[in-house]
Amino acid sequence: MTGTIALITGILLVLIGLWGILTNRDIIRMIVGFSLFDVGIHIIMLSIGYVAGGTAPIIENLSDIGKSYVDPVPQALVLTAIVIGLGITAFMLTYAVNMYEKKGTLEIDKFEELKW
Amino acid sequence: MTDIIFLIIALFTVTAALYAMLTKDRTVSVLSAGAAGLFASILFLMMAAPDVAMTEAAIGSGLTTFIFFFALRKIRSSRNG
Amino acid sequence: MVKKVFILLMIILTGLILWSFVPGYESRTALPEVSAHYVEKGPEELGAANIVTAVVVTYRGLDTLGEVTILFAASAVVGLLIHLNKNENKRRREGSEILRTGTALLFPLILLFGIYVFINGHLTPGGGFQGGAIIASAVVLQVLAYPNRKIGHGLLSVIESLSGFTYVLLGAAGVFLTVNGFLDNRILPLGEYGSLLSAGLIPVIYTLVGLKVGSELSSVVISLNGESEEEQL
Amino acid sequence: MVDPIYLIVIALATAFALGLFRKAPSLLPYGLTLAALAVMTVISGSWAYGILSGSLEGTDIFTAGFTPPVSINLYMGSLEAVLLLLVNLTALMTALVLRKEVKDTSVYMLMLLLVFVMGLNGVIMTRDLFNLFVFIEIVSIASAGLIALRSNLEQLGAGFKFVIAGALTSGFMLIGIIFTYYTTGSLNMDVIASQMSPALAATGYTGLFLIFIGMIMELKPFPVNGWGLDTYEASVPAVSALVAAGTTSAMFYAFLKTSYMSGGLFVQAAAVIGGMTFIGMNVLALQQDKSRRLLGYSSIAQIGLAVLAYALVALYRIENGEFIVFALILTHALAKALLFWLAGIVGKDSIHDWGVIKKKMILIAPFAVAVSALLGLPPFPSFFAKWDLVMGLAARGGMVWIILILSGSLLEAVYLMRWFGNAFKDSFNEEDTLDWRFGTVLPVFFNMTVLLALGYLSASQSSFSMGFNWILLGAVAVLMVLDFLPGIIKNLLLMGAIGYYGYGFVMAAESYRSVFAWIFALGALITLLPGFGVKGKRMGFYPSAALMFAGLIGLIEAVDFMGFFLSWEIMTLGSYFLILRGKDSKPHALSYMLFSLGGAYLLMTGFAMTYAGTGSIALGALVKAAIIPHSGIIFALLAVGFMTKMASAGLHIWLPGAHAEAETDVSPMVSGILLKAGVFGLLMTAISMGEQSIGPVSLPYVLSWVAVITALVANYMAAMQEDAKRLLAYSSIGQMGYALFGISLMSHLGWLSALVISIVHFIYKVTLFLAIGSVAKRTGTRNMYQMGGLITKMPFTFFSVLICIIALSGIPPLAGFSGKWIVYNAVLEKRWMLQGAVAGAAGIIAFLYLFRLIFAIFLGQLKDNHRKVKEAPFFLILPQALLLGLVMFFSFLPGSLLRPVGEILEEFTTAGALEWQGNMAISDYGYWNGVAVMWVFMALFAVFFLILTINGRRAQWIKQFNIVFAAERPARPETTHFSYNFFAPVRKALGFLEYPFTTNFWNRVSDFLHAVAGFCRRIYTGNGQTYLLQMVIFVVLSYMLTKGGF
Repeated sequence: MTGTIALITGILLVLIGLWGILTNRDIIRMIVGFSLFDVGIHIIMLSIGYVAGGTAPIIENLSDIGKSYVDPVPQALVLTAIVIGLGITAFMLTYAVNMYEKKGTLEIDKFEELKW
Repeated sequence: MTDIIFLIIALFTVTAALYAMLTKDRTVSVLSAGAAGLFASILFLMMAAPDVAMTEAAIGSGLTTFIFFFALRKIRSSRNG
Repeated sequence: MVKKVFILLMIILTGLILWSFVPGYESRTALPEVSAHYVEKGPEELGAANIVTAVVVTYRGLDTLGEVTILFAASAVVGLLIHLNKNENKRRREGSEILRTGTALLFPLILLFGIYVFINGHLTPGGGFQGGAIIASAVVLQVLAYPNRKIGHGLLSVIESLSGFTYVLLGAAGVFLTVNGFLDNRILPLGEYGSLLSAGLIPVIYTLVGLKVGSELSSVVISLNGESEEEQL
Repeated sequence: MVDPIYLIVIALATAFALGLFRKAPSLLPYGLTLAALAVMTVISGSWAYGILSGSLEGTDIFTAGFTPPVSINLYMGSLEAVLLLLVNLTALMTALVLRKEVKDTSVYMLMLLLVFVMGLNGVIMTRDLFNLFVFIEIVSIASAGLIALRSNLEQLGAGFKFVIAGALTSGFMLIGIIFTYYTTGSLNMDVIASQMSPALAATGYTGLFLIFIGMIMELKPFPVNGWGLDTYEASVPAVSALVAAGTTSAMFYAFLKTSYMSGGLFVQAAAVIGGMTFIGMNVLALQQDKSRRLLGYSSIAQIGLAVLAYALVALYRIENGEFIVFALILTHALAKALLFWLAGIVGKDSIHDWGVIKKKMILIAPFAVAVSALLGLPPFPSFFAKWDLVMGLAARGGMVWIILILSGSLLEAVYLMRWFGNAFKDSFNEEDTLDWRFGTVLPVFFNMTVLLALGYLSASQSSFSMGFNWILLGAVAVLMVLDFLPGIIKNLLLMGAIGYYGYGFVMAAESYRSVFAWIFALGALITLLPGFGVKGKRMGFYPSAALMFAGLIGLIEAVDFMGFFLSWEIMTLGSYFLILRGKDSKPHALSYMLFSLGGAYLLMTGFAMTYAGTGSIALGALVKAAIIPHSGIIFALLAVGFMTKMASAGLHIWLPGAHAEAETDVSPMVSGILLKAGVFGLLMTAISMGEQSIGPVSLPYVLSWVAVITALVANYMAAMQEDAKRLLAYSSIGQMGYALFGISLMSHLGWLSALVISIVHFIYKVTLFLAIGSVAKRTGTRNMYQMGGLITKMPFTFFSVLICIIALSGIPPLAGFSGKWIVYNAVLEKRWMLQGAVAGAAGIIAFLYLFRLIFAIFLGQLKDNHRKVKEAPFFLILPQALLLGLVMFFSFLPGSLLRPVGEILEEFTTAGALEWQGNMAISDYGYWNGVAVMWVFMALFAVFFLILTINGRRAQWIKQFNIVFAAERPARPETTHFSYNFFAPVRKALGFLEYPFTTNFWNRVSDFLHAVAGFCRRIYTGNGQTYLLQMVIFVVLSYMLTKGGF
């Protein structure tokens, strides 16, 4: 049950993030949308690795080998994904700051210098 | 029982995320997104993923929010200057 | 308005795509083969109690190297844009007395905590990335408290470069010392299971990652705060 | 061998270490970066060499001391090695180009460059899904950083759009990866591929779909690629080069890997998306005049083509698929990087400002090579790839796709050739400068060399046998290298080469081929003679001429479709460059190229269908093709293709301008010689396939009407011209109409007439173009009403024109008559009286223009400003003299021409063949004794000459200005010239013939396409958010269409 709830929560967060990305003209809030989108994906990923009744894959004694653990792989992937997400967010924000300094606005539809 | 707590926190997460997208105020939006990240990290903890929970709390929710604020501050200061 | 309804429709349809996965989903009861291998053989093979760390640092070490690279690239982009758009600094209001005193007290403590987190990554939850982020938040405090103090990239950049360089070299050492052993942690003895100095190269790598991530994130924060890169810490 | 993992180690270690050199002089980190990239190039190069030469085998690279799937593994195989070499080499070259930027960007740019390259290496090698995702993110961040190298508003905007689009894409992909992990329990692509089954594909559909759509969106499919176009346009050109060559190639390979992983689950969708992208981008590019954005359009289109090719290869199980796909990818990468670097050297964004490239004439060569390679012209790998693909598709019934690929290619030719023409012809501002440095120039020429070398290699790899003589292309290459020599020396070399090779070639040619072999070889030598009179280096002329003649010779030598088509394209390319050299020839050269390519694609389709029906690509298969299904369509395709070259009515609008505006000695080449290639091809088709029909419509019958209409209208148009060279050009169209008519008669006499007309038209048209060309050169005008009385100044030229027009008008006694005589015999035999009547009418009109030619130019009053005009230079007269000798020979002994040619044709049909009694030809309807006619004519001539001379004594000489003008001087003095609007009365009667039906039709086609492009490209609003929405819609629609619901 926990897994399913998490999966649905993740999907909802992805959709909410998508909604934010597609409807906010403000670049900062679009970026917020992206970070929610990311969080949603992370939750989905973890729900995939969840094993009902499993414990965290930290084996303090070698004698504990063989107990039920949750899948460590998705956790490792999420760990990576979170850090990548941070990198991308920082990156986008730097761009946003520089765009603001050049143009004095943060509305996405004002940045149409290049088209067609 | 844990399922119910889990469900409640999941609801909190979704609500915080929704609020982040619906509010008009940038700052509030960034803060609610951070809150959503924090709730998510509780979910992670409950899903037996302490490593991820810690990362999400420190990076996904904490540092990201900081960076948002620094960026906002810089934007504000360049508007004033 | 029409546009928003249309977007909503698209998002619902996207939701339907994702939803198609839900009915077939059930929480696993057993681990996939590879994960089972990690959980059952991991402790003996790599000597790390925290299997997630074992996966992150060694089994999927290439991912982690890539991850470090992404942060590195992001901070290089931040550095590039700051470098290209140097503008004069405006004086900012100093942080309050409480904040400054608090920072003076907390700064070393947070630093220490960060170091603790990444050194123990192979034993307890946490590791290089989390520790690095914690160190960076110490720098955030510092910046908040003394917004006009010039904290430069000089030292940070040296730490970052050296730790990154060493990380890659240690990884490559595996290719020299063992067969196909890029990023193999077993080029150092595995040590006593569960102790600080165990799991071969893992604590070393996590320390390097922690230092690198910490310095990178710090310089991103400092860059965004608008300081130039000329001054040193 | 060095472990490939060092590619990643070296790039990363250097990138990380660069941080230490922040304060050091910029040369140090720059040198380190170059060294790292060089080492990486060497490593990947040695692997590529080792694997391709067979001394090494593809190898797995394990990490962490474990074997997969426990740890991540990479793979180094032949494809990987080649792509890695490509990427690392391009990066090294790009680093050279970026030398100037190092100072402003501190070490950051170098760090990003290294990280970028490392990411690309990883994308190519990795076999792990999530690892692929990580590397894609690295590439995406690093390239987004490099986009903002100058940090201006355009770059920031473009970079931001790029990042958000990338984030959305990778988000979808990540969800797909984790779903796939759930269903398969693995992240290793090989493991997943080995497990893949229909059942698994069904349960894991969503995951696999999301990975597919994510990878496809990395390739910037139409229409969700506005962000990609922006980045190509905004970035520093060197960065765009690396993105276009490196990122797209690596991402494409990653796409292939994931596609194999899912067992080809989405190839149909890939085919549709690829085809849509190829066509869509090429249409939209029509309206684009910013060079780098144009290159962006073209890049995306080419990747679309590669995706399409991959999908078709999989769907239709086409052989040699790997070659097809990777030849396309490699050619594109090399050519596109070259063009972007060139854009950096030129430094102008608008394609109308590219004339400045002529400041360094030598840059035209790489430009031409790159454009030709992109268009899939020979000898580049893309040519062989397209050929193999089209043949394969035809054999498996993929006609729709052939049409799509070829029409897309034609559209691409429109804008690329237009751009090239602009650069070559447009004037430029002397103050503009080129970024001419070692670092910027070396990469351009390096890639050019690689492209040429690959062309040679891929020809030997092509699965179809090669009926082409590479010696001739070798000569072209030698002339290109020796282009710095004086023109006279190059001319000697080329003539020597053609003479030497041509002798054996003409001797070896059999049957009707020998007729054309004579025309081509002799024509080449004769038309090259005037070149001795041109001083200076004449850069580019001789390689182009050599290219054209190589193609012509190759046509004759070809034994299979491949050799024929290859020669055809080479000939077209060479003649295009020649025509482009003319002063005002820009638009005409473009339309020439487009019609030629269009025609060539029809030929290709026809050949492909023949191959499909007969299973053979030998030219002889055309005979077998006569009895397969769709033989009528094959005949029609080939006929229209060849008729494009012959400029038959409806397909002729390129000719008048192209032939009239060409240089004095180029006009005879293209008019006198080149047109015969079309006759040759059509004759071959007609002889091989015989009478064909589509449904109840007999194709020769249709052709005959097209032919006589061509003759009639073209002759009329010729009569109405004021420009003497245009007159000759129209006259050529008319003559080719006769040749077409002869072929369409499908009889011995008909074909004989076509051959004879080809021969005599070659002789007369070369002579006339040389004569009129020298008049135009001496008087400085081509308008006939500005000439007059030149008989005294240019007597030899007058004589040569006189002889030619007598011959050309087809009246006795000269050789031109023999052609006409045979035609009418053949008409009588076929009972096509109506067509014969129209052809006769056309012949009468021909008198009008021929008469005018001699009258307006040479008779009448000499113009004041022509008093100092001299006779044509020796090297223009010499070839005329030679040809006139030939005319006289054939005229006195018509049998010497008709007999052997007729005998050749008896191999195919003897019905209605001429019989010979001494010098007398006897047909079923009469006889003709050329020698007797000649003597009679001479006698009559002598009689009239005497009478006139005697009477001439009584003629009164008046002074030139013994004319009294009344009242005022007219506003347009030329209207009073006696030869201005010479045939005004005729015009009153037949003016409707001048209405430009054809021109208007083709203009409408062009306007329509441009309007479509102008309208459709509005989807690229420039708004990043709109782009994201388009991407979401794209994902949703693709899902619905591939799965058929949710």
